Amino acid sequence: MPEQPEVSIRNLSKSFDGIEVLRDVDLEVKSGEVVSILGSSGSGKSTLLRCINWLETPDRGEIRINGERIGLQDKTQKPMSRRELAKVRTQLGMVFQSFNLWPHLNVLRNVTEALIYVQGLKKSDAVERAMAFLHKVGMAEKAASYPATLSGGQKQRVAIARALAMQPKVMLFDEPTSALDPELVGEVLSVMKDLSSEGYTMIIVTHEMDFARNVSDQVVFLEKGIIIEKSAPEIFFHSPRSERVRRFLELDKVV
Amino acid sequence: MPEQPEVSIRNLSKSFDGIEVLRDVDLEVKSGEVVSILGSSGSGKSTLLRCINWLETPDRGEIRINGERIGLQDKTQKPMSRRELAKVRTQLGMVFQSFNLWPHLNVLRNVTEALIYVQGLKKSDAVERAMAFLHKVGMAEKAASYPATLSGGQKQRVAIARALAMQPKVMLFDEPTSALDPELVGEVLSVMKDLSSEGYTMIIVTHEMDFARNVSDQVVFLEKGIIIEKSAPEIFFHSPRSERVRRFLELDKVV
Amino acid sequence: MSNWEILWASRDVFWQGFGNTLTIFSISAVLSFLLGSLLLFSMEGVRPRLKIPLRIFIDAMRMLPFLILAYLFYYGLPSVGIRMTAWQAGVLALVLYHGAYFAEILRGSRITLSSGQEEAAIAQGFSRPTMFLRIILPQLVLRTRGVMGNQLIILLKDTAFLVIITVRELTAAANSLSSTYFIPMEAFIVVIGFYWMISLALEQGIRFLGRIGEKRGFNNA
Amino acid sequence: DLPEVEERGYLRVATEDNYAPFNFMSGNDPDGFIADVLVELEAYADFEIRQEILPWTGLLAAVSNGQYDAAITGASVSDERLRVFNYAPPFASAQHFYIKRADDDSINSIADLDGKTVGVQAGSVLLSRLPELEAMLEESGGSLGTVMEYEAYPEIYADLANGRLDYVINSAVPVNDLINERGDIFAAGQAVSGPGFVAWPVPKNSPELLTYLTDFMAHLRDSGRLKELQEVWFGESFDDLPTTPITSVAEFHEMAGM
Amino acid sequence: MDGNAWGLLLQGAWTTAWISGVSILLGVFLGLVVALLRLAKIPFLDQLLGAYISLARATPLVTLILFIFLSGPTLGINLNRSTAAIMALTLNTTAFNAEIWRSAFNNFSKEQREAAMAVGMTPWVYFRRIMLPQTVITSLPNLVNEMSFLVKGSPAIAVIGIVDLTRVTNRISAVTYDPLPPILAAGALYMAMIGLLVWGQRIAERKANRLAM
Ligand SMILES: Nc1ncnc2c1ncn2[C@@H]1O[C@H](COP(=O)(O)OP(=O)(O)OP(=O)(O)O)[C@@H](O)[C@H]1O
Ligand SMILES: Nc1ncnc2c1ncn2[C@@H]1O[C@H](COP(=O)(O)OP(=O)(O)OP(=O)(O)O)[C@@H](O)[C@H]1O
Ligand SMILES: [Mg+2]
Ligand SMILES: [Mg+2]
Repeated sequence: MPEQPEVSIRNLSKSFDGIEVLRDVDLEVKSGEVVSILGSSGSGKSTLLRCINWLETPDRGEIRINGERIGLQDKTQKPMSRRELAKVRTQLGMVFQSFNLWPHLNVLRNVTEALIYVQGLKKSDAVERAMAFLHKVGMAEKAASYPATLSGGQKQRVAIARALAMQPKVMLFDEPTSALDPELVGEVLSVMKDLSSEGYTMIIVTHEMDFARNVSDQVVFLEKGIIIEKSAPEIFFHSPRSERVRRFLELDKVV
Repeated sequence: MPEQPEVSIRNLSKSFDGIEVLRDVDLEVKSGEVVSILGSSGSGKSTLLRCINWLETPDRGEIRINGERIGLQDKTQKPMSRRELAKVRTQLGMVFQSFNLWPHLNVLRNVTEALIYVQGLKKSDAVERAMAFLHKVGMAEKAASYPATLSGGQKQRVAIARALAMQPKVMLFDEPTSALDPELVGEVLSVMKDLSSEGYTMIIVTHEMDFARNVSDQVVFLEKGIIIEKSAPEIFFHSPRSERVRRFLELDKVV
Repeated sequence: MSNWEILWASRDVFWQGFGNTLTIFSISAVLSFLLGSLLLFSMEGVRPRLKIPLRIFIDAMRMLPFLILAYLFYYGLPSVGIRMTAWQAGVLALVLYHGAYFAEILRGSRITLSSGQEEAAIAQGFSRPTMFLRIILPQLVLRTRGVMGNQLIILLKDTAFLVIITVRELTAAANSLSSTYFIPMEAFIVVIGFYWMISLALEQGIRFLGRIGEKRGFNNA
Repeated sequence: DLPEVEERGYLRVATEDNYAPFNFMSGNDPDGFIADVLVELEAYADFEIRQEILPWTGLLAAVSNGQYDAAITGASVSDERLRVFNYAPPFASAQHFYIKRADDDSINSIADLDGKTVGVQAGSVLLSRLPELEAMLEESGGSLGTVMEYEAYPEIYADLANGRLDYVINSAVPVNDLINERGDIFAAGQAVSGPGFVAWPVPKNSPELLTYLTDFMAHLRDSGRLKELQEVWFGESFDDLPTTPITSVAEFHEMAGM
Repeated sequence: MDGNAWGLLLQGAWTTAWISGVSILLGVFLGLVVALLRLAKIPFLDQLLGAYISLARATPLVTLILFIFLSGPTLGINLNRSTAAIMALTLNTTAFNAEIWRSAFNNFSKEQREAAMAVGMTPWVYFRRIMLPQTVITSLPNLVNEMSFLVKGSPAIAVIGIVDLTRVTNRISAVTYDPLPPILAAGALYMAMIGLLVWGQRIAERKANRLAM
C-alpha cells in the first residue's frame, strides 16, 4: 500500500466572474514534504492556497487532508457544517499575504487568542508558547504593542508566529517573507526548516527562487491557473521541461 | 557654487512613545540620483521615507525638496498649512508598502483621480496618461476592476502606476517589489530605470540586494534609526566599512 | 414659596423618578446591546432562513414609533390575555426596539470590516460564535462607539415615553409637578439637568472607549 | 391687559382641540361648548377674537408667558394654578365622580371603593383632591386602594376597560360625555369630592381683562344663552355656580366648601 | 373611522412629512459641517460645539420646541410655528448627525488618507473625492436610523399648535373615545414614511457593497 499523501488535490477548478482562475489542478503533498508554488502575479497561487483550507469554495474538485475530505461531506457530497470545517482546519495553519492581524489585540494576544479559544490551552501555557514563537521571529520585545504601530516586516513576523504557534500538521504560507529583510528571511527559514524536520508539511507560495531552491522537495509552477511544471528543485531550476519556466527563471537572473 | 541637492535631510530625529526610531539622519540626494535604503526590519526605513513627505512629523531636523522646506515655514518655523503641504508634496510621489488603493474607485480612476483633481488635467488627457502607465505595469486590462478583486501583486502595480502617473520630481518607494514575481520585478525595475534616465530622483526602500546593487547611485544602511553606512554600491557591496553591513550581506548570500 | 422652593420641597419625587429612570435605562441598555449583538450574529448566516425574518424585524422596529410599540404591549396585549406590569412591558419594548437599532448600527460597521481578519480567524479554526465574540464584536464596539453614544442617549430619552404606560420615571415626575404647581420651565430645567448628567456620564464612557481605540489605531481623523 | 387688546384691535385666546365636549374638532373646525361661546364673545366684543389651538401641554405656559391673553378652555380651578392665574366666573361644575365598568356589580356605593385600584391623571386637580375621597372612605371604615397615575384619560379608560383598574375619577362634564358615548362599557357613580369649577384662566397681571370677561359671563347668564349651551353640551345646566371671578385660594376654598 | 377622518390623517401626515423632510436635509448637512469643524479642532469653537452636541442630545424635543417658541418673542424674533418646529428638530438632529459623521471620519482608513496626501491632494479634495463618497455609504445605516428617530420624534412639534399626524390622531380619539383605530392608522402612515427612507438605504447599500475590502 502506497503511503497516503498528507494533502491531496484532485481536479481543482475555480472561476471568478466567469473567468477561470484555477483549472484542473492536481497536487499531492506527502507528509513532511515542502512544496513551493511559483508563478507570475495573478496566476492563481493565492487562490489555490485559499481553496486548500476552503476559504475559497472551489467550483469543482476534491481536496483531502490526511485522507479526510475538506469542504464537502465524503458520502453525500453536501457542504460540511461550519463546525466540521473548523475541525478539519485545525490541521491547517495559514500565513496570509496581507498579514491580517487583529488590530484590537496586542501582539501577544494575537498569538494566544486561538491557543486559548480554539485549542483550549490554559492562559499561562498559551502565553508561554506564544512567547517562545515570538522569540523565534524576534518579536518578543514587541509583545505588548498593537499591530497599528508595527512596521511591515514586524507585522509579517507576528503573523508567522501566530500561525506557527497553533502547531498544525500542514502549514500554508502565502509569500511569508516578502516584507522581510535577508537576515529575517534566514531566521524564518530556519524556523520553517525546523518545522519540516519535526514532520510538518508545508505549502509555500513565494517569489524567492533561492528560497524555493533550498527548502523545497517539490516545486510547482502555475500559469493562468494551470500547473505547467511540477518537479524536484534540482530539475526545476536546472533543466525545466517547459519553455515558459525557463523564461521565468532567466528573468530572475537578469535582475 | 555646488549643485543644489534635490532632497536634503539634515539632523532628522523621530521617536514613537519615547523610543527613538530615527536619530540624527543626514542625507543628500542629487537630482537624478537613485538612493537605496537597506536595513533590517524595524530599523526605521519606512519612517524615514514617511518623514520625507511629512506623513510622519519629525521631532527635530530639516527636510528640503529642491531647496524648498517641507513641513515647517522656513522663516517662522511654524507648521505649514495643509494646503501648502499639499503643494510641496506634488513634487513627491510615493508607493506604499501596503499599496493603499482607494477601494471605491476602479483601477483607472485610482490613477486618474489625482491627475484630474490635483494636477487639473482634462478627463480625457488624464485617462490617456493613466492608461499609458497602467500599460507600463501590465495592468491595462484590469482598468475597470475594483481593488478588492485584485491579487497582491496587481494591487502593488496599480499603486506604482498611480504614483508614476503624477510624474513627480522625486519618487519614494517603500518596498515596491516585495509582492512581485521576478518577471514583474524586472518590468517594474525597467520602468524605474526609465524614470531615472528621464531625470527622476528616487529613494527606494528595498530588501532586494541585486536591485540595490544594479540601480542605485548611493546605498544607505539604517540600523536602529542611525545611518551606519552610506556609499556607492560598488563600495557598499564589496568593501563595506562597517562590520554590521558585512554580516548583513553575508546572510544574504547564505540564503 | 418661590418655584425653586416648591421643587426643592418635592425633591423626593424627583429622586424617585431619577432612580426609576436610571434603573430602567441600565437594564434596557445592557439587554438591548446584547439583543443587537445576537441579532447581528444570527444574521451572519448560521441559518440563512433566519436572515430574512430578522431583517424584517429590524426594519419594522426602525419604522414603528416606539410609543405605539409600548402602547400595544401595555394596553393592547391584555385583550389577547397577556398582561404585563408597566415595568415589564416598558423594558421589553425598549429592549426589542433598541435591540433592533443596535443590530443595525453593528451591521453597518460589520460590512466594512476587512474580510482578511475574519479569514485569519477561520483559518485558525475559530468557531463562529468564538470568532464573533473575540475578534469581530470588540472591533465593532470600538468602531461604532460614537454612534452607540447617540443610541444610548436616545434610549435614555425614550424611557420618558413610558410615562404613558404609568411608569413613574423622571419625566413623569416633572410632568406632574409642573402641571400641579404650574412651574413648567423650572421643572424641565431640573429634568434636563438630570438627563444631561446621565448623558455626560455616558459620554465619559464613550471617551474611555475612544482612548482604548486610539492606542490600537482605531482613531484616524 | 385690556387696554393693550383694544389698542391692538384683537384678543388672542388659546383653546384646545381634544377635550370634548369643551373643545374638540369637527373635521378642521373647532367645535364644542367653547366654540359656541366664542361666537357669542365675538358678537359681544368690539374687538376681534383670534383663536389659536394648542395642546394642553404647552397651553398654560404660553398664556402665562404672554403669548396669549387668556386661555378660553375648560380649565379646573386649583390652589396651585391660582398662584399664577385668576379665573373668570366658572361655567361648569368640576365636581368629581367615579366611573366603573358597567358590568362590575361589586361597586354600588362609595363604601364599595374600599381598597380598590383607582386611576387618575397625574398632576391633576383630581389627584390633589383625593384626600376628600379618602376621608369619606375612612368614615365608612374603609381605606383608599392603590392609586395609579396616568398621563391622559384615554389610557385610563383603556385600563379600566381591560380590568387593570377598578374605578376611575373624573370631573362632572367629561364623565357625562363619556357615559353618553360609551354607556355600554362604563357607568358613572356618585360624587367623590365637594364642588369644583371649570373656568377660564387669565394671567394675574390682566385685572381689567378679568373684569371684562366677568361682565361677558354675566351677559351670557342673563341672556339665558349660558344655560342653553350648558344643556346642549354638558347635558345639564349648572345653576348654582359662583358668579364672581376667583382670584385667591381663600375665595376658592370658601366656594368649594373646603 | 370614516373617509373624513382619513382625509384629516393624510393632511396631518403631509405636515409631518414636509417638516421632517426639511429638518432631515438641514440636519444631515449641518451635522456634516459641525463634524468637519470639530475635526479641525479649532480651540474654543471645538469646546463650544462639543457642549452644544452634549446639551442638544440630552434635551427632550418637547422642551426644546417650547423653549424656542416661547423665548422667540422675548428675544424679539417672531417665529412662525413651522419655522420654530423646523429649528428645533434641526438643532436636535444636527447634534446626532454630527456624531455619526465624526464617527465615520474617525474610522476612515488612515492608509487611504496617506495615499491621498502623498499625491498632493489638499484636505478638501481628499475629503470630497476620497473620504466623503465612502463615508456617505458607511454612515447610511446610522443616518437613516437618526432620520427615523426624527420622524418618530416629530409629534413633539404639536406642543406649539402644529397639527401633525399624531395631533390629528388625538383629535379623532378625543371625540370617539376609541383611540386604537386612529393610532393604528397613524402608525401605518409613519411606517410608510420611514419605510421609504429604509428602502432608499437598502438600494444605496446594494449599489455600493464593493466598499468592503
Ligand atoms: N474575489 C475575487 N473576485 C474576482 N477576481 C478575483 C478575486 N480574487 C482573485 N481574483 C482574480 O483571480 C486571479 C488570481 O488571483 P490570485 O490572488 O490567486 O493571484 P496570485 O497568483 O496570488 O498573484 P500575486 O502573486 O500577485 O499575489 C487574479 O486575476 C485576480 O484578479
Ligand atoms: N505609529 C507608530 N507608533 C509606534 N511605533 C511605531 C509606529 N510606526 C512605527 N513604529 C515603530 O518604529 C520602528 C520603525 O518602523 P519602520 O516602519 O520605520 O520600520 P522599517 O524599517 O520600515 O521595517 P520593515 O522593513 O519591517 O518595514 C518599528 O519598531 C515600529 O514598531
Ligand atoms: Mg497572491
Ligand atoms: Mg517598512
